Amino acid sequence: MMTLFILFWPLVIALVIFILRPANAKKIAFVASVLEFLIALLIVVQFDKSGSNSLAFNIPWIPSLGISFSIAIDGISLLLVLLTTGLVPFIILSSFESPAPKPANYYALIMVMQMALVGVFTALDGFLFYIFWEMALIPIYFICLIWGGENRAFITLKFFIYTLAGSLFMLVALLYLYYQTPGSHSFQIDAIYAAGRGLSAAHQGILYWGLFLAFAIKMPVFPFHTWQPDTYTVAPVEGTMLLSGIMLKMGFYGVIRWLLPVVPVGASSWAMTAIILSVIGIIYASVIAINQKDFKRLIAYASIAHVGLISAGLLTMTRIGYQGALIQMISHGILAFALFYICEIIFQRTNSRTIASLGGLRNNAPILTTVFMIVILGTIALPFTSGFVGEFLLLNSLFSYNIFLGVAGGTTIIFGAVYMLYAFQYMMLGKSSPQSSTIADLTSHEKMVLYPIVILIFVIGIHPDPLLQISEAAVSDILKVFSTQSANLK
Amino acid sequence: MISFILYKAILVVVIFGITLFVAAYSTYAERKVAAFLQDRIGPDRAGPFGILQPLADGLKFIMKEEIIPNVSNQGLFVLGPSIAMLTALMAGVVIPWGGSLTIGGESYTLQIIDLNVGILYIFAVVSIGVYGIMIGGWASNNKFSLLGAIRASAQMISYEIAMGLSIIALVMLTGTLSLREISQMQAGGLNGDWTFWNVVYQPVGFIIFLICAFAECNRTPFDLPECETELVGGYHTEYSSMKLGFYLFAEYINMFVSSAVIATLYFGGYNFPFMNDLGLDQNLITIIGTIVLFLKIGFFIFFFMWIRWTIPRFRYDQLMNLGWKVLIPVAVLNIFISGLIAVL
Amino acid sequence: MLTNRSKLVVKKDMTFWERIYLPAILSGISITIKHLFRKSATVRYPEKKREISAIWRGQHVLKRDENGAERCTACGLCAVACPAEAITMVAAERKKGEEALYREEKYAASYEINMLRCIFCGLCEEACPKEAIFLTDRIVSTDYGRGQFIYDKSKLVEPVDKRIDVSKRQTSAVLEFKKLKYFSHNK
Amino acid sequence: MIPIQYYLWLSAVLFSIGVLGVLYRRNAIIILMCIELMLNAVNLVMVAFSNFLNDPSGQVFVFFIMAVAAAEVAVGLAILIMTYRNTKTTDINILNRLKW
Amino acid sequence: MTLNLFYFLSFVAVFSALMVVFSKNPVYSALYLIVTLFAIAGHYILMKAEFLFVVHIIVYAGAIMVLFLYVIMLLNLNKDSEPHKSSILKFAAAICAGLLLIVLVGSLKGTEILVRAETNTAATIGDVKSLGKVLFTDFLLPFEIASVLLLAAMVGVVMLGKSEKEH
Amino acid sequence: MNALLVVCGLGFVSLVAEIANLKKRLHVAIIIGLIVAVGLVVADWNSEFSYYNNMLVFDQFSLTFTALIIAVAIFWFCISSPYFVGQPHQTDRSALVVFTMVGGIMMVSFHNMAMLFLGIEILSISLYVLAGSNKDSFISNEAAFKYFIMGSFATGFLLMGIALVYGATGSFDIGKITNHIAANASAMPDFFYVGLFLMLVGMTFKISAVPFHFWAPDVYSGSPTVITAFMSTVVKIAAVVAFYKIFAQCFEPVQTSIVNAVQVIVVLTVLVANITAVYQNNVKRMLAYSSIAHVGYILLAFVSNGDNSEGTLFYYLLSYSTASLAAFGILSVLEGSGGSTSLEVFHGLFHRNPVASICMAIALLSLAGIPPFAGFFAKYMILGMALDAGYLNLTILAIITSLIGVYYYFRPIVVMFIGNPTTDRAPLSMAQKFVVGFLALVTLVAGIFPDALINLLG
Repeated sequence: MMTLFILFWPLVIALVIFILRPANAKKIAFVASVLEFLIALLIVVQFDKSGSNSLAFNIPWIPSLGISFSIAIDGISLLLVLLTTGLVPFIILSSFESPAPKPANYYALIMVMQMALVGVFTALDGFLFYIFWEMALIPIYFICLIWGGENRAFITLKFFIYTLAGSLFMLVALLYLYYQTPGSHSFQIDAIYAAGRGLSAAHQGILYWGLFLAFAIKMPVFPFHTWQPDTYTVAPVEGTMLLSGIMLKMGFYGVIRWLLPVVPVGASSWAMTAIILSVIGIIYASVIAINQKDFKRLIAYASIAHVGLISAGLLTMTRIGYQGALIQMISHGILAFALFYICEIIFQRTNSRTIASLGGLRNNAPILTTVFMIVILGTIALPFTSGFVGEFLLLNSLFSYNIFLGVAGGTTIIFGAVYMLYAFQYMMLGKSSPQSSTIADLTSHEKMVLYPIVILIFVIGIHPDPLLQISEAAVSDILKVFSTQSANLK
Repeated sequence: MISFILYKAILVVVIFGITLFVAAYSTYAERKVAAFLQDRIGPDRAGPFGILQPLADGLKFIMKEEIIPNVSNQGLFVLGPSIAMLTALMAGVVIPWGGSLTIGGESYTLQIIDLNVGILYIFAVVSIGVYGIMIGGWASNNKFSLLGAIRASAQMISYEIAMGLSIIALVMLTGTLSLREISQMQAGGLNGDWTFWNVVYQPVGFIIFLICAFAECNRTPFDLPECETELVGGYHTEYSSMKLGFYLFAEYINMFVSSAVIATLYFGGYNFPFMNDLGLDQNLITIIGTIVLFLKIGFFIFFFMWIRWTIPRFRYDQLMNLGWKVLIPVAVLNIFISGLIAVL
Repeated sequence: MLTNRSKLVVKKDMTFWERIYLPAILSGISITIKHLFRKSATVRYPEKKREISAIWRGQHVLKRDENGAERCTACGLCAVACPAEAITMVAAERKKGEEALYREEKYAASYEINMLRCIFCGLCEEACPKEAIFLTDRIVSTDYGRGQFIYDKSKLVEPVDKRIDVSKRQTSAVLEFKKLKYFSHNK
Repeated sequence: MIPIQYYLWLSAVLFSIGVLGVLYRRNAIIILMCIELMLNAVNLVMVAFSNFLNDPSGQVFVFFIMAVAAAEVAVGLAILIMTYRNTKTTDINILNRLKW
Repeated sequence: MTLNLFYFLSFVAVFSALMVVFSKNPVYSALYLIVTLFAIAGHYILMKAEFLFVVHIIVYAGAIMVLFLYVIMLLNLNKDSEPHKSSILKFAAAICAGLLLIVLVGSLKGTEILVRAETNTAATIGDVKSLGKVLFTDFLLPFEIASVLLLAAMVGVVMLGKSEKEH
Repeated sequence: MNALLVVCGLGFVSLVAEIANLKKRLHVAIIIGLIVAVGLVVADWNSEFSYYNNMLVFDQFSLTFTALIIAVAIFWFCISSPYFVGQPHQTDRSALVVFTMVGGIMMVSFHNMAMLFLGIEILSISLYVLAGSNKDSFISNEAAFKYFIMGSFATGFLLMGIALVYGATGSFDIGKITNHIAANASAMPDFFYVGLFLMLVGMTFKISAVPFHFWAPDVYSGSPTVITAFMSTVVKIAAVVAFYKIFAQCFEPVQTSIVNAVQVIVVLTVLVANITAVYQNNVKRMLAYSSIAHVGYILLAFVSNGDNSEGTLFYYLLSYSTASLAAFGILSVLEGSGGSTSLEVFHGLFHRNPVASICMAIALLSLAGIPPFAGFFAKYMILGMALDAGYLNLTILAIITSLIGVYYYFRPIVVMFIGNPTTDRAPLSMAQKFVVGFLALVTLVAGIFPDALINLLG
């Protein structure tokens, strides 16, 4: 029941906000999301780490087509649900200062978005997963479309079609799997797993690409990333936060839950290609990021680079890779949120995001500078920050997979340090430019958002074990599959 | 077989001749009736009482200069009156002109073909008769002709519907489409098989049919296609000599055939009262019947003329209103009531 | 109200019986059929001529006197009197030796009446001081061309050997009339 | 007795000519006539088959085709006249915009 | 005899059908179409479909074609104002129709294999009585429904044809 | 049959209303009458009737689609009152629309080629007139004319096909034809297949699938918008169902022989319609192409002909027609008296009339096949069937083209939400709002709970 509540509570709130259009929509949304987060925490507390959980809910939905409404929370889901429910209150809170026009619609859409995201992370039915996957797209599309920046019509549509295209291939792949299930077909994840694993290596390979395309576009992995920088730039900051903080993770979650266990043989045979793509993405995005003049774009490319590393680590299909990816997903979510928020703060005060036109912000905003520094350190994976744990694990797995790829992937840290510190140096230090003279330091409200984030960065960096434990059992389950499958094949 | 062909050939020729003869003398009758109704004498110079007048007219038509307008469509200009004449003559094929004569043990029916769809055949022929007018009017390349042609086509089509509907009621009564059978159903004498003429059962149908027949023949008061006060001569404005003669002739033949059809459908055809009670020879009865039929036809031809000199011409909108808003509804009502009575 | 048969137009709605028109048509055809049995009004013309009135005004004649001389003196009064302006004439002086031909010293060298214009009103006859022009009971005959209807003297002057009697038109009333003082020149 | 395939061939030819006319001409009213030609070819096939199969339903079907053809023509010509009334021109070029 | 008649009628039908398509003047087209219709009517007689023959003439020749001529005359469409169609299109049209013809005729090649349903009693099916029977028993519903069709057409034509000025 | 009679009766009532001076109440009367008709259909539910020697057979299939047609028509009537009330020829228009429905009901319930033919013609002839009912507008005239010419041309093909099939099978009765084919499947003469092909051509015209679609965009954009709405919903349902009945039920034994042809049609339809739609700036025209494209997807269902193809057909048509009706309904209101249906009328609609814009967005999203709306589910089922039948290429093509579809469906959405309002007029009446909202709701609910609808024809 808790799962159901976590899934539908945001929707209820969204409907209430949308229909009643209360004046203080943001407060209602905030309180509701905090409540949601508390429930999620409650689940964490009660969570049975051994794997068998009572958080499943399963009723038939469209019995004639073997589709059921089947949701459950296991370790992996829980991490992501936690991330989602945790970030949304922050996102809402961060928007308090600069309210969007028509706030009711805005917050309703955010709540619907949250519902869809939770749905994606909890669905255990292929069709349901797809529905939520697509449903997540609609609110974020409208958020970007209505409240976005310049040239938004074209860019958001590109984003929409791009991601939809990928997901439609996923749909075909799922359908194909569905028809491979025995008897009156079923979309249940177990049935899909069985169907996928029963296929020959070649078929698995094809399916692998069908599914991977959707996830790769969402993450995004090179060369499917072209929508991402534009969209991140044009979207309103809350939209960007949602996109980079949570929505990206849908792709990883898909890989973890709906790709690798489904077609393990295909995955292992194509893993090299996919990892190479990811690594190329890392280097490519980093190089571009160095040349970026717009700070928001820089963060966007940085995000591609980080994501590349996560995906490369995941695709090694090792325990360390999995765990690293999970930790890094959480960490990246927090860090990306923080980065974009700081970017927005600077933008609102100086009306500029161009690195070159800023400088010397440190003089007028010391606290901001400090927080920014900590966040950047987290991003470039300094030890004792959250970024370090994830990247370390990921690089570890990558090195063990292939030493050259490991080296190439490792450049992400070097490059990251280059462009981040470079940007930091220009914007915060250096000579004060006329535009940056208008800067003021963090308000109490902004502090309320950023301080917990800073604390989180350190907490996860120093003591990530509880998080790893949550997902431990679920990850082992999946890894078991890999070993048996590869054993079978050999 | 030979005798059959011979008999049919003779019959065709005879009926053809009679038709032309009647039509020719209809022109004479038209003028005479007009004269009498207007307290005049009418033509009386050619022959005694002017009975050679049709010959004189024919001669005149033939002798006149044949003018085909330069801008006209020459082929169609000639085709128009030909079609008019042809279709007019074709209608007489299915009309039963009398009973059957028995000569030398062989029975000869006084009818060219007894089609089982006789009424429809007449209908078909009448309906294609309008092409003569349309083609001629159009080919003349004259606006009056064209107007006449357009009027004719609209008028013919409009009134055909009411005509058809009025006949449907009759066919519901008779149960056959063959004209001979319809005639025979109206036969009878005193000895138990007494039947009235159809007009008794279908008075409304008869009136509608009659009015439509007037319209189909372009007779006054429905002579809008050729009304001289508006359209000079309507569709035959440009015509002269025998081609004009063909048009006029066709009109009189149509009148004759219409009268014959009316007589056959509603007035017993070649039957006459008490025909079976007189105890006469069958051949004699047949001959008398034929004469009676022609008397009936003569009466209706006279009636056509009578009406012509009584009722003024309709206006075009009145014509259409009458056709669509009066005759068709009444005809439908007539069908309905006939059906009701038949069922009861 | 020129005639006693005119009716006032009454625009009232027609009754049902009037609207179906059939009774009216029936009465119409009954009227026409009655005419069928009436005596025809036609006169078979060339064989049988219609009675004409005594003072019928037909084709003109230019009278000669008892000696056969033309009476007309080309005074032009007839032309003046003519409302239709149908009469034209050219006067000429009588030469020696023409006394037997023309009664007066002046005579009409040409005298034309356009019969297409003439309305046979008889004013020329009344105007004539010499009793030279009279209208007769003859009928102007048909012809083929318009030119033929301009009658000149060859058609108008009465032949010497075939005098035209106009006495019928000289009824007592006319004669009395002509005795009026106004017409004293006739004496 | 005429073999049935003769009739079918004839109808095929007539039908094709009708199709040709529809595609070949641009004059709307001639196109309409060519459609009538097509329908007549169909009628011929129907009657031929009906005769051949000794089954009157084919001929009955022809009645319906005729009724429909009459209705269609009436509607079509009404549309033509309406267009004419709207454009106030006798020129058939108004239908130029019909692209096919 | 019948076969010759068939050939004659067919020739007339096909020839005038071609003339319908290729006549420059709409009036000629209409007149040729009438000729075609009569030829087809002749075929009906050959096939002993008398009733259909008469109805065909009444409906097509008597009503439909008169309407055509009426409209051609009313709109004065006799001028050859037909827009020029590119010869490529015309060629394409001819190709299309030709292909259709080939397909149709080709498919009819195997017609000989059809066996006649019964012995030749076809003479009776074309007469009024048997047709009427079928029409009012088997096909009663379509017959009734056809009235809806005609009503709809009538309403539509009146609606389109009526001049709005009266309102 | 009862429903058919009621609908027929409504047509006559409409005509009588002109005489009896009941014009003002006519519109409401028709809606009530249609509701009664739906009630009658529901009363016959799950039973099978055949009428007049199997001329019409009302089985579950026919009843379901009859109900769908009438139900969609009810909503259509609710939206379209400005087209009728107070307009010239109000009664004629109502009567014609109702007669169109008579034709449509016949097309979903026929059991004899004669009924099919008459149904198609009743529907078409009324529609020709309705397409031109905007008598003063030249494009309306042109639409009527083009529709008429192409419609009757198609009828010619259809009839030739029927004639040849009749010759080969000796009957017009669907059941007898099927039996005859099944019994002599290998011995059918060649011309039977030609007849089949000609019927296919004729029906393809009627459902406006490529390559016989070219009339549709002009006709759809030329006709009065509400009539376009009617054409793309009620009429489309009838035509598609008739297509299905002929080729999937009547010619079931030889279905394989036409599947290849239909595959080509599917490929062409989805490609051409979707790509052309991208270039349209007129929303009405865009929706016209979209309706062609949807026919392509429906034909894909016919091609794959899975276990539940009837249910899929029903569900697809339901989802398509509700969304389409909502979209056209809003468009017709926005068009107003200006008559413009270009993209501009949608500019900033969200700020002028949020309800309309959200309903429009839902409708377009559903048409684009975005979950969780019904359109997605419909498309999903069709893709599933196609995949199941092994048409992987067609499925991929369908997916790519529906992505193209997303592009053009989103153009109105984009301008609705970000454009600046050109006028502040968005005069949706209360009833229209209600109906459009209801349709959007149906789209949503049918998308979330499709099971009951699919199993209506299980």
